[in-house]
Amino acid sequence: MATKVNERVADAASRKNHDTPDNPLISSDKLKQLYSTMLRCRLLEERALNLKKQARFKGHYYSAVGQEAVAVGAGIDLRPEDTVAPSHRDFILNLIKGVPLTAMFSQLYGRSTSPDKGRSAPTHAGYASLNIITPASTIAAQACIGTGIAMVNQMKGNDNVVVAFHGEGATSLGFWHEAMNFAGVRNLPMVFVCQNNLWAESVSVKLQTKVEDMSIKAVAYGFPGITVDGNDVIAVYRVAQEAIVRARSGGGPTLIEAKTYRWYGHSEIDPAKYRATEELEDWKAKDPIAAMERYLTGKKLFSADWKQKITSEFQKELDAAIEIAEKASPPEPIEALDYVYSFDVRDRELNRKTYSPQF
Amino acid sequence: MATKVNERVADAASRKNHDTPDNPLISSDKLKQLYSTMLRCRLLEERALNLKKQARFKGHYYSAVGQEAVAVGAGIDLRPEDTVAPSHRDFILNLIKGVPLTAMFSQLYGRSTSPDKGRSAPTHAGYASLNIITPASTIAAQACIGTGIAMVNQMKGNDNVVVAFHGEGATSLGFWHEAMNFAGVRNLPMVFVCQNNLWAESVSVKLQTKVEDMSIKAVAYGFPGITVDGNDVIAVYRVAQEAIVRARSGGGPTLIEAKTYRWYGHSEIDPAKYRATEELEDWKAKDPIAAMERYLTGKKLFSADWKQKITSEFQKELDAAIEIAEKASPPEPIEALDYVYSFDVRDRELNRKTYSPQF
Amino acid sequence: MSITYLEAINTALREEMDRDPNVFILGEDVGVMGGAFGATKGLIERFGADRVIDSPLAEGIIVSASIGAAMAGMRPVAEIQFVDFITPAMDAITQQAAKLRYRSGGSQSCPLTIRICYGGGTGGGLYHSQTNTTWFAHEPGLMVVAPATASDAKGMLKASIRQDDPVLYFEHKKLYRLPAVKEDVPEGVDNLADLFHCAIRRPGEDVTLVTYGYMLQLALQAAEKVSEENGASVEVIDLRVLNPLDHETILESVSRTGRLCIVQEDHRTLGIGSEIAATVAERAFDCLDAPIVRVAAPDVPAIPAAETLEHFYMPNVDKIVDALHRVLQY
Amino acid sequence: MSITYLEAINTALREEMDRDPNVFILGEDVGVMGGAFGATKGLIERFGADRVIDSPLAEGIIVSASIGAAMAGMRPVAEIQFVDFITPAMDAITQQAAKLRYRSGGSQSCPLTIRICYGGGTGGGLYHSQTNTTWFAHEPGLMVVAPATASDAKGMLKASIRQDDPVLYFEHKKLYRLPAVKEDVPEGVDNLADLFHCAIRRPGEDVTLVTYGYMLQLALQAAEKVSEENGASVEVIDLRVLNPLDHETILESVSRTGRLCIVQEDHRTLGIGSEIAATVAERAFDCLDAPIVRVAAPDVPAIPAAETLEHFYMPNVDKIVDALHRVLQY
Ligand SMILES: Cc1ncc(C[n+]2csc(CCOP(=O)(O)OP(=O)(O)O)c2C)c(N)n1
Ligand SMILES: Cc1ncc(C[n+]2csc(CCOP(=O)(O)OP(=O)(O)O)c2C)c(N)n1
Ligand SMILES: [Mg+2]
Ligand SMILES: [Mg+2]
Repeated sequence: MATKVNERVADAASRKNHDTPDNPLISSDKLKQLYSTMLRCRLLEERALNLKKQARFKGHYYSAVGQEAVAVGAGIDLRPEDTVAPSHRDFILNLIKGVPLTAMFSQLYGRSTSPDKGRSAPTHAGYASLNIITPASTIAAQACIGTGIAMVNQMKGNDNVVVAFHGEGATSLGFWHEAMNFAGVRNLPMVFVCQNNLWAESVSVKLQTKVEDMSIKAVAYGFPGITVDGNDVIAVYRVAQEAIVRARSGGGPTLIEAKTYRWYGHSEIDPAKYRATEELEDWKAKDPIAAMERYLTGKKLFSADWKQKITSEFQKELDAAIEIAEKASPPEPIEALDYVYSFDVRDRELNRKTYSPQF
Repeated sequence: MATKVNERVADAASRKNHDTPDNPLISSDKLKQLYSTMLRCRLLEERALNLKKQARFKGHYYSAVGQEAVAVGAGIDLRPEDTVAPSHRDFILNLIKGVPLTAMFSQLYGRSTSPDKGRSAPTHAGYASLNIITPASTIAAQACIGTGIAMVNQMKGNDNVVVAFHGEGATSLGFWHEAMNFAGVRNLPMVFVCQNNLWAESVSVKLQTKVEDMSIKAVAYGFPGITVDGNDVIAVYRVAQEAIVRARSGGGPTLIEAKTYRWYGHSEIDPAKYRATEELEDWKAKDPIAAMERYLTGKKLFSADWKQKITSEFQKELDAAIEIAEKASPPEPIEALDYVYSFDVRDRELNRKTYSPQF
Repeated sequence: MSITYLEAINTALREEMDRDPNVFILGEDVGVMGGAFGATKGLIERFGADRVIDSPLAEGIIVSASIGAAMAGMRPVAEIQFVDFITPAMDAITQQAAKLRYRSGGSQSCPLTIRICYGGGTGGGLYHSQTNTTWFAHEPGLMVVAPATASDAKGMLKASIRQDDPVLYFEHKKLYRLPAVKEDVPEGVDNLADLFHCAIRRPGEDVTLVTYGYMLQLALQAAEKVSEENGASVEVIDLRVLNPLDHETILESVSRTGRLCIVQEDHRTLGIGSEIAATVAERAFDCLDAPIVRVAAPDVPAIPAAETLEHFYMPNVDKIVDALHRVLQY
Repeated sequence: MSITYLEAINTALREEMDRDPNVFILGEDVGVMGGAFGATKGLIERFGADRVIDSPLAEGIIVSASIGAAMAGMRPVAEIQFVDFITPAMDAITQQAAKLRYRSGGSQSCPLTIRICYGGGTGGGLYHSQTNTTWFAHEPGLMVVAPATASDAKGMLKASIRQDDPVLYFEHKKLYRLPAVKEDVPEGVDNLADLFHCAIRRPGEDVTLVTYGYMLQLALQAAEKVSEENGASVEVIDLRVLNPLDHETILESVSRTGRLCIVQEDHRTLGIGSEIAATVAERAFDCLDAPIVRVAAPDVPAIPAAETLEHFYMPNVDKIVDALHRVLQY
């Protein structure tokens, strides 16, 4: 059955940094890393949204501003060998997993230097060498594909895991159900992270499903489901570590529901008139970064200078990456014919007679 | 949470015909009707399988022999206005809901007199005027369509219900999940009857899903799920009545899991080598008809003569219906062009120039 | 009074819902938000949340539930937000809606309308630009229509809702607010448009140019250009209906012009142009004076996001003009 | 030693699994039962339940999981028991497998084989007889093959498993045990068949007859009959590959014969024959001496169960002979 971890970071602080038998001490460095990573994610997305406002790149931007604690808490300790199966809103997972900023911005700009060679829409970013699946827009698609990668990890007997990120709306799709059931019956080394931000575009979670906690849906598949405060990065981190460790050690999958909120519209063009301003204000008051700042302050781990240093250094990195992306050339038109098959259709188009690929 | 109704009919008898506060008396007539209907279903399907053995009709026969208590217990008190959404194995629902035997056998024989004009495969039988959806073979398809009919009953404010029948294998399909979630969030007047016969073709339920009781899957959708002994027709009847009454009165959907077993292979061509003979023997010992016979005997409601009378009368009805089906003519070849659209494509084929349907 | 393609859709829905209490809408974001593009704007306020239903994120059940509702006597209008995401409904559409009447020997049917947003050229990239009409134009039992004008957008949607068959109504997102297609649309609640025939949008003698949807705009410009350049007169046919196809109008036109050029936004292989070309090569062969030329997108999996790539992908006026010259000069 | 089409498939699977530990099988009833038709018989005993996996009843995840496994370096062979039930996998196949390489700029790919049982004429009725190849032949990024002989059944399956692309391998259920296609198949683990070209099964000069799958048997009989009746020599081309199409072989043949007849079991509208006809009408127009005739099933939703109806539906030798006469006498 689903249990709830709803410990507020404030109390957490008083509880000596979660130093309880079942929760081994989280090092001060890790605590600071959790904060600084969230901060970088926020800076990156605010910057990207700004560039979008200035129409510096085409397409829509699906930001996770306000939700950073989930991606950071669940993604921060993943290995390069671990697979991330992201959704449209998980661009920051690239940063968290260590993708170079130049790659990320060339992706937003649809440049020839982008890992996807300018094909995928902004924020639909993958990175092969770090095992981030280049996502389709199709909801839950990567979670489904992820089950196959987890199955191979299991077959090969390694201890790598697959972490799939998606929203609460994704739980309504049949694809998601098939993935969850398959993960359960095959006991796959996988973690499903459902970022319940209460809205699927304009559709309230109340119209999405009858149950209040998405985590309870795991009951149908015979593996643990847990609901966690998605704005409490430490809570997310603890819950995610538990799930990841269980998956690595053959304990099977876990569904984590992180209750959180997106500050902005579905994409930059969505004024989000469908939600009450109070709701937004309440959630902004629960800003995961500000909360962690208070928490670290309480533990004497925070200083304004430190934050300023992270900010200015990262802004410089962003400046550099953005300049490179701006300067990079778009793909050549004819490149639209590339990467259809393992063989070259351009060759096919241009000299049909000579065409005869090998295998 | 799923609860279990596993009362053996034996104790049931001693408990004065389920005469308990929460279970109003089931009349002796109803008890006898439950038995006689199961018996008729059994006689019909054994007869059909026999005709199949003699190759009197084409296509495969998916029999529910051994599972009769589920269809009978859940279907016996349905009104003509209630919709039945059957699967490939629910041919007997036609008998239970009152479809004439002549229609049923002309369907098996693929005659021009069949309600489907010889189009659908044997056992894939529907009947418009009794609101039985003509089924596709596609697993869970009718359950999905049924949600729309239930939605209309709800919109119109009538108290008709939709009862969808399917197997345990169906619960793995995404379609089924979308139907369950939709029924839950819209609080639809619907009952899902999952006939868990432990096998989906050759696939054991253990390879189908991690959970033992399919009924627990209802938890994910926020409505009741209940597991019942699918070979105890009284138990099924009571559970189904409760669910149907709840649905009629606006209480929303229910998932009933009836644990049962198919005596024969998936279809007549399946020797079912994948299952242990002991398993089959154990379940044959739990024959729902024999059990009910014992129960009625204990209540002095049964006599061999009565059974003989039902049998011989029904065999005569079967003889008559089969003779009519045998004599009926097959569809004219050209009829393959009929019922594609609301307008006539034959007319279209034959005089293209004049073609211009009205709306 | 002149309205946009999008307003025409919105008006058609409002009029039909006013007229018939059995008409209701089911889809993602159709209610509170009034649709991803505003096609259902104002309808939830007018008809309430019981007739303008925000569905869960599940295209399969959007269509399946609509099929059931149609069987039960309603006239559902389901919305698929982007055809790129119609795959979860593939079974409901091709195996259930398309086959129900047939498999039941005519005793059961589902008069249902599915509004489907499709088309590229807006920078939407791989998953917000697809066409995918072939999957359904290939399925007997389904009617597939694709209005190219504001008048058809209104008249064909109203006719679809009243048609006793499952109708897939493809609306091109680039037409929604295109000034060029703003026009006065026929007034009158019962003013319906035909759902069975092509329309000749520009009469001509020298070559027949067949297309549909947004491409009609480019085709008309190309026709104009060619006639200016070398006085050739191009007959432009708006397909309007992709299934069942109106062969007669096309065959009759080709029998006069002797030349055929087909323009489709879809990629080449097995786009609707293939069927038209095959039909003409079979039934009007002796009328043909030149090869049948198809202007289509290249055979790649989808429309890439980058502007340079998308521009390379999309058919345009110049490509059509070139093709017309080739056919005319043959 | 002479084996059936079904044994050829079974042998190919066994050989590839012996050769490469990364090859595994995933599908409904593929394990304990050895497949609905016995294609995987004996494999679970030989390779164990970890490499011959009985999946849950969910085509979507059968294909999605196979895609992921392929990305992770394996060579999965997914089985779809009946193409009639491939719809739950429509997204996985057309939106994921077909587009992964493209959307990732070539940095990610899924070399995966999907075995798909299709075809009618066995009395299977509406939901056990379908073809549905068009949905996938229309999708660039997918390879679609359909072997018509036992040798191809083996060689093309082995080649598909080794091909670095998603390959849909369509096997016709009527060919499985057909004595007419029993033959000695090439021995040798590395004896692969080509995945890119048509095969001329019977050389001829007067008319080109293009077909694939089970229909090849009928086409060859029809060709024989016609040559006996009036000495016309029919060139019979086995398509073998439905996507990407080998236009050259067909164009070359038509350039010699000047006449083209296409036979498909699929219904007429937008079957593979449409694309072939359109291509020839576009690129070999000046070689054509007669209309391009398609022999196809009528445009109805599926193959009805009753024998009379199924017989009316299916193309047969007589229908092909009639068509050939029409083309030849034109
Ligand atoms: C199968 C499918 N249907 C519809 C869409 C259009 N769409 C894109 S995002 C979205 C809402 C997703 O909501 P949720 O899963 O909660 O994720 P969130 O955007 O809230 O992070 C929808 C409907 C899609 N991408 N895929
Ligand atoms: C979507 C789909 N996939 C596969 C099949 C083939 N098939 C027919 S029945 C069946 C097993 C069904 O098992 P279950 O749901 O338990 O019903 P049962 O036959 O046991 O009554 C399968 C796999 C199908 N009909 N539909
Ligand atoms: Mg959400
Ligand atoms: Mg079963």
